[in-house]
Amino acid sequence: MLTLATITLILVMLMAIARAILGPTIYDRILAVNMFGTKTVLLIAVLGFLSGRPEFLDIALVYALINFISIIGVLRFFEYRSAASKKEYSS
Amino acid sequence: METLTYLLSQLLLLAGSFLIFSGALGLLRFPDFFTRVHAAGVTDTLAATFIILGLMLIAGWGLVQAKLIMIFLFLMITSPTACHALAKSALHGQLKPEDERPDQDSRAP
Amino acid sequence: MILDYLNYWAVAMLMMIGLYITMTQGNLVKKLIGLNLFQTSVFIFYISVAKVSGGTAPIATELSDLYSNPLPHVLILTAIVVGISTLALALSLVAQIKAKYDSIEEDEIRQQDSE
Amino acid sequence: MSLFLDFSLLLMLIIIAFAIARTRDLFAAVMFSGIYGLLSASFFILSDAVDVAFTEAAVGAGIFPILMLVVLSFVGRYERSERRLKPVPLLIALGCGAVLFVAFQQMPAFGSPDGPSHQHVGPRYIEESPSEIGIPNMVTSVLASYRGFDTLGEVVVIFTAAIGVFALLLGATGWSGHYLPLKPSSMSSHKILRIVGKMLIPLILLFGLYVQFHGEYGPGGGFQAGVIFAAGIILYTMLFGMQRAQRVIPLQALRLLTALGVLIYGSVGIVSILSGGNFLDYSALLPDDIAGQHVGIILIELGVGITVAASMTLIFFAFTLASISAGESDK
Repeated sequence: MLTLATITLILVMLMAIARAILGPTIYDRILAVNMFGTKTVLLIAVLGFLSGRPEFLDIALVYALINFISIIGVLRFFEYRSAASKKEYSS
Repeated sequence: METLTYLLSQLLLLAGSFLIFSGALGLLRFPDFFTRVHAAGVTDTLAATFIILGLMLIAGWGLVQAKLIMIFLFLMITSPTACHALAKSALHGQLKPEDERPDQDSRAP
Repeated sequence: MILDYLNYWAVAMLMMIGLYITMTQGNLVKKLIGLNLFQTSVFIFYISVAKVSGGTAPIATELSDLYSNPLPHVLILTAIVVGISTLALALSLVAQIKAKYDSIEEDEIRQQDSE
Repeated sequence: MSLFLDFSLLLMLIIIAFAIARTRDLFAAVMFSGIYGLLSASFFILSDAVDVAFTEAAVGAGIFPILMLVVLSFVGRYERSERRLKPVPLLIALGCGAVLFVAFQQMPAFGSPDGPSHQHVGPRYIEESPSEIGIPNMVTSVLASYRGFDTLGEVVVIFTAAIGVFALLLGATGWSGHYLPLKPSSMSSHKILRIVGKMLIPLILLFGLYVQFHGEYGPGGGFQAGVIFAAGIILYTMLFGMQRAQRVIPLQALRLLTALGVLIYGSVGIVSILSGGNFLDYSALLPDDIAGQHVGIILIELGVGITVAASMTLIFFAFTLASISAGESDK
């Protein structure tokens, strides 16, 4: 069942990449990146059990944390940018 | 007892895999951003819960389980928050739900 | 056997893409992103070299006595942090260029220089 | 199974690389690089490089996109250049690729244990480090003890880069050193985010400390902890604005801390000379060799952690301040 979970996760990561590339809006890309991040966290956790050394779960924790921070960063600077320089691109 | 735990963990992993897959299908196939965020956000949280619970049952008592609980709590807090913030900033940006009619405006506070 | 060299071929592909982006794109930020691709392909190469099949992560354990080579890991570990620092330096140069030329496109900067 | 994982991760890396090459939206390119960072970190885990994966996840998927986004916020989001295939660079790239393809045929197969890189010092590190250094994580013992001199050089490079960024962004523009007023950021409308952030930031900093001091026994160490710590402070800055962040950690303190880490590292070396050993020979620090190694490694990892955390925060602050002043000069 761990194998099945791994294969599903890989498949889902591919689908998230497809959404990130297809877009069409920037929010879709951000959503895909966020989903990709969560799936990577799960993949790392499952991989730890699959390879028999589950003590490396610290890394999955870092992934979860960094994923959150980068989503905040994207929102922060995307909103800041679109509020500050809308004139530059809409004209 | 051991067989029961094992079976339960396999079941949880299976359910988690199914939910993950359905969420990704929604992300890929749904027509506009807000339906996609719904598909991804809802399944993300529950699927992560199932998978991590399944792994916890496999791991048994110990440091590994404690770390899994940490990851679980972290995902439970951050994943809905990130989805909420994303949907909110999309709504406040130029994006509007695709077939939003005035009579079914559901985003009143 | 193709599968034996899978990683190295992927490294070559990534390196080519990174090199191409760095050479052709006029936008300085895009050039830096390409450079980052290139850099990561080198990281992947080193880590692939360090892998010993059947080995495990180089943290002592009773379960196994075959470990992957820790030396390339150390080199890449420090290289990643140094890479981001130098990238930050490059980005600050880009910021200064933007302030002076009001553009980060290579040809516009050249044009302003020749005037 | 591991072959399948290897293949799919590499395939995804290549797809993402193509997507980066094709897009003209720099914002999307940065998003793709975030995915790229996560993917390459997963690949590193698969290839047993857990410490590297730790660093790559924090740097490639965290710090790198955020720095890029700050820069994009004042250089603009779209590329202007046209997108057509240019034959000469393409030929050069393909030529380089061809040379690599040929060269790779001479390499030992992936994962073969008799490759040249496994013949020299590598096996010695693996065999001797548990008894000589006495800590389980071989990467930490090679990083901090066997190749301590190397690592000192890397830390100095990071220190220099931080000074360079600081001088380039804030030195030349006549930045006066007092708080720059930041208009209420758009984050102030995200109440839930701010509350969750308030809950998470102590956890992140605590986790950074855990990684710092657990580095001898598991994946972790100064580099990783420094980056995580900086990420926590960056999160705080993004949620609560530059002004409040500077009240927590003033730029002056960051500048001192950046130098302090290098200083700690260097002085451990000097002290070990004074105690009768070589430069960075920690065995001389204490009568017991292994205890001396432990003390030395903990101290220099602390130095590395302080420098990396302070440099990354300093770099982020410098970019944010520059983007604020760039935004003000527009009006």
